[in-house]
Amino acid sequence: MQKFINAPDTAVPEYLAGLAAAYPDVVCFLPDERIVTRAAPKGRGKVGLISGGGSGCEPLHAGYVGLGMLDAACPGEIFTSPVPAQVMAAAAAADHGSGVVFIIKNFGGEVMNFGLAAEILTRRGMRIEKVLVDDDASFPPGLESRRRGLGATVLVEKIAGAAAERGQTLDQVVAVARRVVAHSRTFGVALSSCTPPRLGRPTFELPGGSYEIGVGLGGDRGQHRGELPPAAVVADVLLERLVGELQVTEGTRVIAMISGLGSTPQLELFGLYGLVDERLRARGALVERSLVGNFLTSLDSLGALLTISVVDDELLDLWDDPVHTASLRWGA
Amino acid sequence: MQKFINAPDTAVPEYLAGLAAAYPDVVCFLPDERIVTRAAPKGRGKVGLISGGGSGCEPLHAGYVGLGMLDAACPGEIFTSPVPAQVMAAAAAADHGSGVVFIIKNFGGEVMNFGLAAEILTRRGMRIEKVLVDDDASFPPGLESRRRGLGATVLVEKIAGAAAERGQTLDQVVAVARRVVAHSRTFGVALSSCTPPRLGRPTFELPGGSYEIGVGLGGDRGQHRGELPPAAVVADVLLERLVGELQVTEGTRVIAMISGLGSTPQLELFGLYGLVDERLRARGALVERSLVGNFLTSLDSLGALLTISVVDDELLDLWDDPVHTASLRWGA
Amino acid sequence: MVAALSLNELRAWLDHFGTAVVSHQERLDELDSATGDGEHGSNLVRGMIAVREVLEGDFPDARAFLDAVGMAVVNSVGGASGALYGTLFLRVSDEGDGTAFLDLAQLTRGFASAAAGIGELGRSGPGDKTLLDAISPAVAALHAATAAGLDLVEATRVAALAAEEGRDATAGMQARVGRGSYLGDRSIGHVDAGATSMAQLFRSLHAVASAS
Amino acid sequence: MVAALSLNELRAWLDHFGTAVVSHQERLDELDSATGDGEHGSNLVRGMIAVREVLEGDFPDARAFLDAVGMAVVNSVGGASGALYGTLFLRVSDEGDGTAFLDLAQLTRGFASAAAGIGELGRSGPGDKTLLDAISPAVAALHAATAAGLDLVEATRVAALAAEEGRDATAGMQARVGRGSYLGDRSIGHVDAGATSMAQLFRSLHAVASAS
Ligand SMILES: Nc1ncnc2c1ncn2[C@@H]1O[C@H](COP(=O)(O)OP(=O)(O)O)[C@@H](O)[C@H]1O
Ligand SMILES: Nc1ncnc2c1ncn2[C@@H]1O[C@H](COP(=O)(O)OP(=O)(O)O)[C@@H](O)[C@H]1O
Ligand SMILES: [Mg+2]
Ligand SMILES: [Mg+2]
Ligand SMILES: [Mg+2]
Ligand SMILES: [Mg+2]
Repeated sequence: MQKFINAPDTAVPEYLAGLAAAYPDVVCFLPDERIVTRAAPKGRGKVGLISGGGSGCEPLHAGYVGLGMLDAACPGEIFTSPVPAQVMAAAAAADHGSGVVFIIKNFGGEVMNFGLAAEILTRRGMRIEKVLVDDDASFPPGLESRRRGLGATVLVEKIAGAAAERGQTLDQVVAVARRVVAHSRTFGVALSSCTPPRLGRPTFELPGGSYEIGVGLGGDRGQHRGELPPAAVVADVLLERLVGELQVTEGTRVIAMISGLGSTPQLELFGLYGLVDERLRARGALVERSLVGNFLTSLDSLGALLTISVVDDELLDLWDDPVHTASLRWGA
Repeated sequence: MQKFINAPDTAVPEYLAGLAAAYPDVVCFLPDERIVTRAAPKGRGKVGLISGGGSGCEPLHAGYVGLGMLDAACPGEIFTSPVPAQVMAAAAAADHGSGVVFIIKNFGGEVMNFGLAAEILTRRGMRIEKVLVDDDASFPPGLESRRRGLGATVLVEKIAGAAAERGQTLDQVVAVARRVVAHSRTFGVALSSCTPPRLGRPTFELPGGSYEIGVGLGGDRGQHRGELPPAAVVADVLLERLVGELQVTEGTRVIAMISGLGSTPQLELFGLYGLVDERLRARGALVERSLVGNFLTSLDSLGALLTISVVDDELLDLWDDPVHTASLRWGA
Repeated sequence: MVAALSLNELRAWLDHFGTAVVSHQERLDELDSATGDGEHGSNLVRGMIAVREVLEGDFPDARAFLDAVGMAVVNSVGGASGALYGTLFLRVSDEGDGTAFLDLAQLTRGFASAAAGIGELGRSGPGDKTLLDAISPAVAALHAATAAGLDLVEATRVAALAAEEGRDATAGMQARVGRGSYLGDRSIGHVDAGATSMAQLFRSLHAVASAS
Repeated sequence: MVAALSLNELRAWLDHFGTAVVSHQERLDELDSATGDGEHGSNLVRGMIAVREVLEGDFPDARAFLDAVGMAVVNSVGGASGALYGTLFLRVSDEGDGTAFLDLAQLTRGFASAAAGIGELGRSGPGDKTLLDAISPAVAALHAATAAGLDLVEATRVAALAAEEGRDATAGMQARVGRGSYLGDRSIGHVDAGATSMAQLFRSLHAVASAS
């Protein structure tokens, strides 16, 4: 197996230790609790924000802990959601007396484990609100319950993080987070699966020249498989559902994000972005901000997720607020 | 071939167009000259900085054009250095009347093509200084001429870029750039080759369980091949030459950078960083700053380059100056 | 004719299951990789290592023991199966309040409550191609066995068989919840990983009951 | 007996070379991938497309024509070979000042100057496993042919053969410059890509000389 690891069992804690060593002014790693917290936590009064999920999707979520985004993250084993004890430890670290928002991607394991933790903590008197992210547009209306939480997670963490940093209340932070979820959609394609360290081989085989359409994270297959077309057609495929569901037309203001799935060269990601941008502008959309890079991934999977989020002045203003995390930084 | 491209011939210009579309406030792409320039060029008096090299090594160099780093970049075809006409166009865009620094990685093609351009422009009266980056520690003293320009390039562009932004003179900028080169070394290993779009297959085959030791960019093989050991041993291999040549001992202050070669998951890069950091500290070194991510790559190669640079107050201060490019941003 | 499983036999049950999970880890990962993310076996192994520690402890009653097992599973496995298997043991534990054993009636009620709890937490039902498709028929078999007056050994035998039939039947199903549901009809043709481990849980129960 | 190559024959030379490069692109890429980065053929094809445009133009003398070819190569190929092949044509062009042809003496001087220019720019010498190992023996053969009083057709024949022998000999060499030098002794056993294209340049020269 072609990997820089010591052993499958130690890969996640060693990653987290390395993250904290590389960005000591940004994050701390608490090995016993298996959580990542801010190196300079905010004082009393700030609404707390936490998120977590299977590891292997880096920089989700530990890479987004810091000023203007998350207060703490609870990373699970590779592609396995965290356990309630971790979620509870992260919530405790994030609680500054004004309540904690759980940003939960709509994967069964996450919903259940964060749900169990929320139930226990609420009984103990902590104010917790759950924000479910389900921006996956690969399931049509009617199958909403299967929509995974994908790229919108990054946008929600950034925008709700800014609102919390400004001192907004729990209800306000939750409201803005839900607004981002409601107005965001993601569609993904993959050119390969990935190799989880324990499995030691790709989770599935994809014949050369074909691609998986409608993928999520974790080396999932897509809903169907097609012959890999030129990038221009891939851009059409990525956009089709998004512009339809979000009703992107003349004058619609959007943030556009392309995230590679871990192994996609930047050359290709930016090439794809250029084609997407061209098409959005051709529809009259106003692309206000954009991000291209590895923002949520599946280990060494080749592929890309396109996220479109419809925004207004308030959301853009929150977007532009300073952020200082390991993986997203501006204005600070 | 599993790639998001329209055609091998259009991959580079489409990447550059996408980069400019994604970061319109940072860079412009001039398709006829095939160069990337700052969207907000600095006014008269600033020393200009340019660099360029084969594409496929993104974010080198177009991703480092912007405030506090390069004034312009001239990207060649994939793994092929730019042609003199591109270099000359980039130099013209970067020239604000105080001379232009060419940051040249020690690859034959780059040295020759930048050299030809410098000769022509110097004859025409432009003040040009060439800074050769040859930080590759995989060749022992005696074979210095073969040392490739690797990770130090990013550090030189950042630190010399800050000096130029502060208004330092050509001589000062060149001196600080050469100082960074002299005190930086890089060592790289690869777990796979990469697939250039035109070739359509990996440049070489590497049997599972083995790795190339002492690699550069461009899908080069290393100097030898070994059995892939656990990450802790890889960390030792990466560090061995660097700490020796740079004489890293008790109290040595360093910047440490680990760059993936394009396809390496962040989980592994940070894991590797943690092991490197531990070893540096065990030697008594003071790791003042660090970077972990994809800073110079070889398309979809699995691998990592470790760069260590010995620094002092002046260099750190320049390092911390604001930078705003597509791929490196802080303080702005 | 054995009437109930003592606390030590319940320990033996989890020990047997743990050994089976460890030896089938790769197979479970393989099954999970066909329709999911390839780590169901690894997840359960992590859980069983945590449970092994619990097996060393002393407990006042079956409830405390199974509650500890449930919490160990919940806080070590993660993923969907961690919450669901944890729920299973917590629900079964309710039947052991103040008793040092579980008889057929208690086990039947416990597993029925567990199946209900799994369905609630997972928002899933029979036919969704999950571990519910193994536990549900096992519960039905336990009810039928009780009605027919079978003893614990026989009852757990038919329960294990029913769970295994349910497991095999998942091959023909299209996943409607969990990671398999992302595949559309491409999930058909693969046996569900969670149903496979769940069938093993009943097979282990029967093995321990027979040996007692 | 043909005494010199006219401007049209020089055009035919580059046309012949261009066609050969296009048809051997994959082979040259393959050779380059054994010790380098696998794009020497693609690089030269890009150059030959640029040169094709030059072939359409009118030029006052051989110098202007070959100068234009050199600049087209320099500004389209990139990499090491772009600068080196460009240098070759620029150096040969020096011999065509004010003349509409190049005779054997001019070609011999031109290629000798080219080999020297390549060595200077590339800081390389014979035996370094580069295109120099094809052009250097070709230059030596041209000198010997001149001394022996051979005509242009025969002289280019022995030059092409010498270049091909030089090309084949690179297989046994360890690269000391260029990307191949990163491999240490692992570069031994592979024919150099640049030497292969360079041998073709002389083979094309002979083909055009014979046909004239
Ligand atoms: N919502 C659900 N209801 C019931 N069982 C489920 C549900 N989601 C998943 N499962 C079961 O869990 C198994 C997968 O477990 P595991 O691989 O450990 O977790 P994850 O799916 O989070 O990776 C599936 O094979 C299925 O039997
Ligand atoms: N320093 C040098 N001197 C002479 N020839 C060289 C030198 N470096 C490279 N070459 C020649 O160039 C060829 C490679 O050309 P090409 O692949 O187009 O450029 P690059 O090596 O920059 O990728 C080599 O096979 C070799 O013959
Ligand atoms: Mg999982
Ligand atoms: Mg090259
Ligand atoms: Mg799974
Ligand atoms: Mg080459």
